Amino acid sequence: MSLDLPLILAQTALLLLLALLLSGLIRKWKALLQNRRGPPVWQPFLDLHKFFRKDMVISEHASWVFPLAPYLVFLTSLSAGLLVPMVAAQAPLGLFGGALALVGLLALGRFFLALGGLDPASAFGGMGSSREMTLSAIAEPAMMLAIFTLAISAGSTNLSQIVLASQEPGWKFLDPSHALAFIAMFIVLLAETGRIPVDNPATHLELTMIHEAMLLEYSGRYLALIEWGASIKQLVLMTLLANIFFPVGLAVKTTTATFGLGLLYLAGKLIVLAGIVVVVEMTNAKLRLFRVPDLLSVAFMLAMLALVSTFLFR
Amino acid sequence: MNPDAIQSASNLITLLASVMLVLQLLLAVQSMLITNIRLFALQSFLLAAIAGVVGYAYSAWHVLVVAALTVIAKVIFLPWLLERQVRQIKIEQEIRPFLNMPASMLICGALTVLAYVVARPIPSLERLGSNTLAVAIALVLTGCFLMINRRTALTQVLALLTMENGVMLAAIALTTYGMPLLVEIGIFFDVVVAVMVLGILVFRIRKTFASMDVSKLNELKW
Amino acid sequence: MLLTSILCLPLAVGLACLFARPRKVLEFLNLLGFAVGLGLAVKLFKTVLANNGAALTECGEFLRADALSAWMTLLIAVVSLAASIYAVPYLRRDLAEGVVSGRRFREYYVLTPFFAAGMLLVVLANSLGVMWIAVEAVALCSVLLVALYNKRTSLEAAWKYVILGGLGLVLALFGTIFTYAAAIGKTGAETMPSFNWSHLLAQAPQLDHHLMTLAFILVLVGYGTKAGLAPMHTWLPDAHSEAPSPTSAMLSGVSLKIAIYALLRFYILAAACLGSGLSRHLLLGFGLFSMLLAGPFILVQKNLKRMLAYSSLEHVGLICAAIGMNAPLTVFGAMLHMGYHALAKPVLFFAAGNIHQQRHTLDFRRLGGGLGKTMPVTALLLGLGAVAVSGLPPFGLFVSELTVIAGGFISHYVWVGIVMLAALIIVFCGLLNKIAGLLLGPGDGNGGHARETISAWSVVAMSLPLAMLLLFTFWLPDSLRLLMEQAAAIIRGSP
Amino acid sequence: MSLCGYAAGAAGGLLFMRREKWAAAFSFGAAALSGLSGLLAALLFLGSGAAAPSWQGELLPTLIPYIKFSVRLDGLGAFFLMVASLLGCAVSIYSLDYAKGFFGRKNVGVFGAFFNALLLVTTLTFVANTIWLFLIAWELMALTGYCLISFEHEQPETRQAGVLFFIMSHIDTGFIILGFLLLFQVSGDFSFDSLHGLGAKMSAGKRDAAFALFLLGFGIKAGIVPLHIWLPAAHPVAPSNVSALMSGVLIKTGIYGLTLVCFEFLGPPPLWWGVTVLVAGTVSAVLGVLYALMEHDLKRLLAYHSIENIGIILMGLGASLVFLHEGHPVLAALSLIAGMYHTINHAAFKGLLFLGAGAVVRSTHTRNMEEMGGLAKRMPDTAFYFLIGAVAISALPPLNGFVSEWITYQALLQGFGTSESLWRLVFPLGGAMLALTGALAAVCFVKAFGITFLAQPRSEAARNAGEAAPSMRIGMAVLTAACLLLGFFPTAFVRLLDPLTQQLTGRQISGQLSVANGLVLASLTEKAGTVSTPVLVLMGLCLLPIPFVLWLALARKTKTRRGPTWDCGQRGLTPQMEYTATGFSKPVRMIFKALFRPRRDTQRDYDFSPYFATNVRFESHIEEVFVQRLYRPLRILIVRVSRRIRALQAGSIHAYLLYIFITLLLLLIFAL
Repeated sequence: MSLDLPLILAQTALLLLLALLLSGLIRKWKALLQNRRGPPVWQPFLDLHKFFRKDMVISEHASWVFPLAPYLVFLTSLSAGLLVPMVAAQAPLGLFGGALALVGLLALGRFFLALGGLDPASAFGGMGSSREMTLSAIAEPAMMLAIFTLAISAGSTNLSQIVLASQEPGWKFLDPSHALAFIAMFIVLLAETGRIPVDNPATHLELTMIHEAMLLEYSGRYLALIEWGASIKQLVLMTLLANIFFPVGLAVKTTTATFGLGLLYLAGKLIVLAGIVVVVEMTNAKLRLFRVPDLLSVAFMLAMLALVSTFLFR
Repeated sequence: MNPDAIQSASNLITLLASVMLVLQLLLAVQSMLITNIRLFALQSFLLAAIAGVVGYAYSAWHVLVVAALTVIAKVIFLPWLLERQVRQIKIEQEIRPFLNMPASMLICGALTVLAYVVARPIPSLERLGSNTLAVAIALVLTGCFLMINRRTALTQVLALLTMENGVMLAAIALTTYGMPLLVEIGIFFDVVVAVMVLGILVFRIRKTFASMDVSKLNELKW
Repeated sequence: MLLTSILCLPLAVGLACLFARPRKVLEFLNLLGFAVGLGLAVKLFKTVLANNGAALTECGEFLRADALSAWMTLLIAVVSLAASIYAVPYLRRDLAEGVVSGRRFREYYVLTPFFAAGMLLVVLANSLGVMWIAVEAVALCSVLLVALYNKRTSLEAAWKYVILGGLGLVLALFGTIFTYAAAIGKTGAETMPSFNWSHLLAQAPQLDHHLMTLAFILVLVGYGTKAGLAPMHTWLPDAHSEAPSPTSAMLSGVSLKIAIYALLRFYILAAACLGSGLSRHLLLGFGLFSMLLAGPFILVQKNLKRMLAYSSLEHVGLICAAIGMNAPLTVFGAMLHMGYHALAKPVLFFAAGNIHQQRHTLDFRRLGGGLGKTMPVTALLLGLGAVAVSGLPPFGLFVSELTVIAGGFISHYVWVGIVMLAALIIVFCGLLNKIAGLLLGPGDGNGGHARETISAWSVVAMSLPLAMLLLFTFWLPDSLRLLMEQAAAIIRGSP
Repeated sequence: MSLCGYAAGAAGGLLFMRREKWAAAFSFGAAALSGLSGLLAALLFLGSGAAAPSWQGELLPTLIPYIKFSVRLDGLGAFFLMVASLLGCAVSIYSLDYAKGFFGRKNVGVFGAFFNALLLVTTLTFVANTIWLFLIAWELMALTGYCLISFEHEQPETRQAGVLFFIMSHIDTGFIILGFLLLFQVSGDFSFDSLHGLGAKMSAGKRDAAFALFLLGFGIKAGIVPLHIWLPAAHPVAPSNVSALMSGVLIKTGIYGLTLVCFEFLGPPPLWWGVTVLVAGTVSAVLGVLYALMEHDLKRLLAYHSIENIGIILMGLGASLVFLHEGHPVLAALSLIAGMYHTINHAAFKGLLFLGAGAVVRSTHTRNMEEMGGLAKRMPDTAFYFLIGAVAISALPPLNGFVSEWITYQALLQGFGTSESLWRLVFPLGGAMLALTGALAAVCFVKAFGITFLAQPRSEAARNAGEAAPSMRIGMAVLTAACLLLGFFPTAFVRLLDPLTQQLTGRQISGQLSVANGLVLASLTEKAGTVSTPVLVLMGLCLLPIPFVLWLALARKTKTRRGPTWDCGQRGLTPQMEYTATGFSKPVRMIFKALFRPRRDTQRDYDFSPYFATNVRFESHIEEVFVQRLYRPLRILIVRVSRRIRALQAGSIHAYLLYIFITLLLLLIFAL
């Protein structure tokens, strides 16, 4: 096992910063497509800074679970990020957990966030966590299956191994099963990051909101941590999507050149992906809550199909 | 002992046995209690007579004892007992049986036939008159039918006794010399006691249920 | 001299009771008599074991005791002792409440010894004729005992009992005579053949086959009626539920088995004469039918004692079917089962007796629940007894039942084993459901009945058999085991 | 060893029946000690890594020649003994104070006696070496279990549940007896030694029959859907320490038996066995968790989760059987490890959860979650333990549930490649369902914990609830520690399983499962997938400074104040406004409407228009489809038939005479 510290630190930093940039970027583009000028790309940084400096109001009904949630959300998504190969094909901590650990960590964060939503005894929080958990209960397996599809082809559940396997000859890009898995994964991405057909991050219209409803009682630095964690999670998922389905340009051997190249590739892929997300958000309307499961079960079915197909046509 | 004596003896026995059967059939259709009892007494007497014939023909004295016992117990004592009962409870008329006369006749006939079918293949036992065994079986079967068909407690006792007659007939007819005396006596003793016990029960039932109709005894079920 | 004394002891007790005045003396005589009887029975089975296998005869082969009869004697002795212990408080209380008159009180104490004596004669008599007489005597005594209470229902029960039993007995006598005749048919007309079972067995192969078949059928139906094999069992629940509890215990604990014993004697003859095919399968069929029939009645039963009676029906069926399978393991299991059942069933009837005296009903709906609260001791013993008879460990019936079924499996009666198991499970469901409903639940639910007043006598009478059952489940003396094995051997016709 | 301890405990319990304090102290103390000794014995055995069974011995003097009471301890038995003892020990400690709740009402001595007896016979089941001893222990287990369930028999609900349990377990005993007798028929001997590898000697049909019988029998005990109905009925009504014991140990005996017969006795398994078990497991897992979601009775919810976890365990077993058939002993060992690991995990966290639930129920006097809430403040320790259990059972890293399910996933994924038949489809489908199950379990426990412990109390009882008594907390703490250890040191624990896999599959693979000298858990090869829960925890801790640094940097001057929750400008929030458990699971209910078929009835009283109701009453019931479609009709049928048959005995003596007569005639006609 090789723990090279600089790589870890680098990726941590990358996650922390790139995440905010990415969400800023998406927000900006949406604004542009809506013929608004929109906030600057670095707006998230400013928001975070502001939140950190604000006083906090904690509900009098809240118990010791309430303050736990923000830290867990933040830490889980951050450490999940360290399991994902971003620039280098070998994720810094890839040895210590593969796809399952990644999904598990994200689920852990969600678990506590949902509890945090229930804690302040407000109906909104309960509503939010109920919906969030229900939707993720279908989204999460779909994501797992999508990853499994690749895991089988690569013969490993470790993301780095998947990427490395894809470098070897005889790996076919996007054979049918992978394509199916990709679509499923993309739908999951929309759901998990609370994008439009599923949820609308921009609104606080009580009856439609899902993710935001849980955060209603959070303020100050807690809110900051949660928001940050959420955007890191978004980054992680998009990176995952980008890198394991299009594993080009990741640095296999560790030289600055390859790293630079990898960084560029990553940026490119993320930008494209963000573009797609924005387009989807702009062109679709938000679904009714009880139609969302249909969408997600479509994803689930696609993923299962993908899995079965890898397995039949081999 | 001379064979023709035996021959005539066996003829005699056959005759008497068939008369017993006829009496049984009469019992099956007769509905006056007293008459029933008398019929039974007569039947038992015939049984005793058969026993006597056997005992005489084969000079088997203890069979004569059996005959004597039969006369005492079944021809005199039990009928007297039962008639006393009837007088006490003042019911002469049999309660309407389940099956009417022709039907019961028919069934009795069928049972007799069955008895013959069952009895035929038995070899080497007809020393004492042909088809005595068949008659015995027929007596038992028809007696059983009588029990099922009649409603009066007394008649059921009577039917039981006629069955017992059949058994004794078989005992005498099949087994050259009847059974060991001890057993015979024991059986007689038991039968008498049984009838007395039955009498007690009939009396108590009569007292508590104010009726002799045993088909009214149906509180205990399931 | 031993056999004679075993026989005469209860007779003497009975006669003594006939003339003894004070009630205490009656009770004492009974207790003493049966206690000594138990001692003698133990002595008998020791002696039988001592002259290994060879039967023990007295009075010129009039009395004969082999392993089988010794085993039965033991059962009779134990159960009647337990019954007589229990009878003391039971009848006292009945007398106090005026349920029975003083005359009936005496009647009970006179008849019970005769009852026992009759059963002993059945198992000890060598001549089949005498055996029949004894069975009849047993029937007559027990009829009067059943009718002891002289209520409508008890009279009805007694009447059904005596009429059905009488029919059965006449048929049995018929069969007996046929057996005798079968013997004559071969042994030449001129000599008076002996009516003794041992002789008949000796010359079994030469007996007239046709007559033997006829005889066995008649005896099967006849003694089958007394043993309560379905569909001749119909008198059984009535008689058992209406008799005074000690009598019910003796009826279901031993007298059924006595009838089975009588049946077995003929079964052995028939098997020896005809080859065991027909007789075995008849026994097996009737046994299974009884087991299956018992289930539904227990499932929807309303009356505690009737339920117990049906469970006896089921156990009788099990024993017969086990013997019918005729494998060493099954027959041994049947012997075992006889013993265990004889120990377990009385406890239940005693408990039922307590409940009846406390609450004057045995109807489950009227009893309601919560007996665990209102009469704890009885409830506890009743529960234990129920556990025992429904064939659960740690009580022996589990062992015997499993032995029988296992024996069935290795002797290729797999389907029989399955049917038995199914029947047992059904019965278990019924028993559990009813008994649980009876014992558990809030005690106050049924109109605040007074806590039971239970006398030491009945506690002893109930806990003693259970203790023995438990003891003999986990530690079976070799001597007893040998006895049972020999009995099994006799039944299987290979002594 | 621990046997006598339990015996002593039982005896002591009865001994001190009158003085309840001593009774409780003595019996449960004894139970705890003997549990401890059992744990040590098992650990010693497994630690020694011996594959050969140790200390065979006679328990009692033999009574009848063919009945022997011999016992032995082998890998499998030792493992389950460890599970039982671990839980038994913890629960006994818990009970020391829990039993105080019965003082004055109930006879604690009897309770303790039965409690010990149950542990005793369960232990016996695991070490029994003859069919007789096994069956007797098995049946006694049902008996004592029944007595414990119906301990609080005042409520009719409890009585019915007890009866149901007893009947079901008697039926399963019946199946098991038949199965064993089929084996006995071939072996002709009652000792387990003679049954080893018997499958080779048996005809295929007989083997399959035996397997089917065992699956049914042990399936009922383990609570496989649809044989599970006794489980959600019995667990809630039993005293909570008993429920913990039941779902931790009692239903595991079913797993033990199934493993024993499938791997040891019935020899090389055909394909369909493994597939059947795997499918049964999958179905149980999914349906279990779905029904659990619909519950708002805390203990019923946990009971349904037992069904789910049994399903997951069975998936491991089934996969292992398939691999054995395909001839991949190493993979078989892997999936066996998955199953066994989950077994002990389930014992740990489900026991913990039931104990927690017990503490809650004890202090709120209700099992209905809708009347709880706000308990995290009132009983913080219990809340913490329960939270740990909830995280563990939801298979979230870094706790033990995650580890065992991780291994299960790995086994299934690697299974994809092995077989060529179409049956291999069960692996991906199984994996998918497992994923779904895990996610739904997380939902369910957010609900369970959130509604029970968080927000405002929903009832007066919950408002006045107090922390659990010390020994109860200690008991829970023990299990919490077990969850954490099992989660953090998987490679160490897997080593303990070597004797077991050696015995059942002939392979020891703990070496292949640990890389980086035990820090990282690998699935056979490092390439195939690795995870390391300890490092994940460390990672979290190392990253923790980041928020704190930022906090110190930016937010040092900020103040934190408590304020009311935002109530949309109304006059304060009342508990009625909180989200209810039913409401929480509403979305899931709507998604799976087809399965649940909820029965609703609404009644609204109104003055002039239905839209201005003065008073609305809404009820929604969900009844299990199996009860509805299978069991109730069956019951009704049986009763009806019995009533029909009962008519045979209608009291007419003539009819009775007729029966005899007809029997006689028939016999005469046919036999002659």
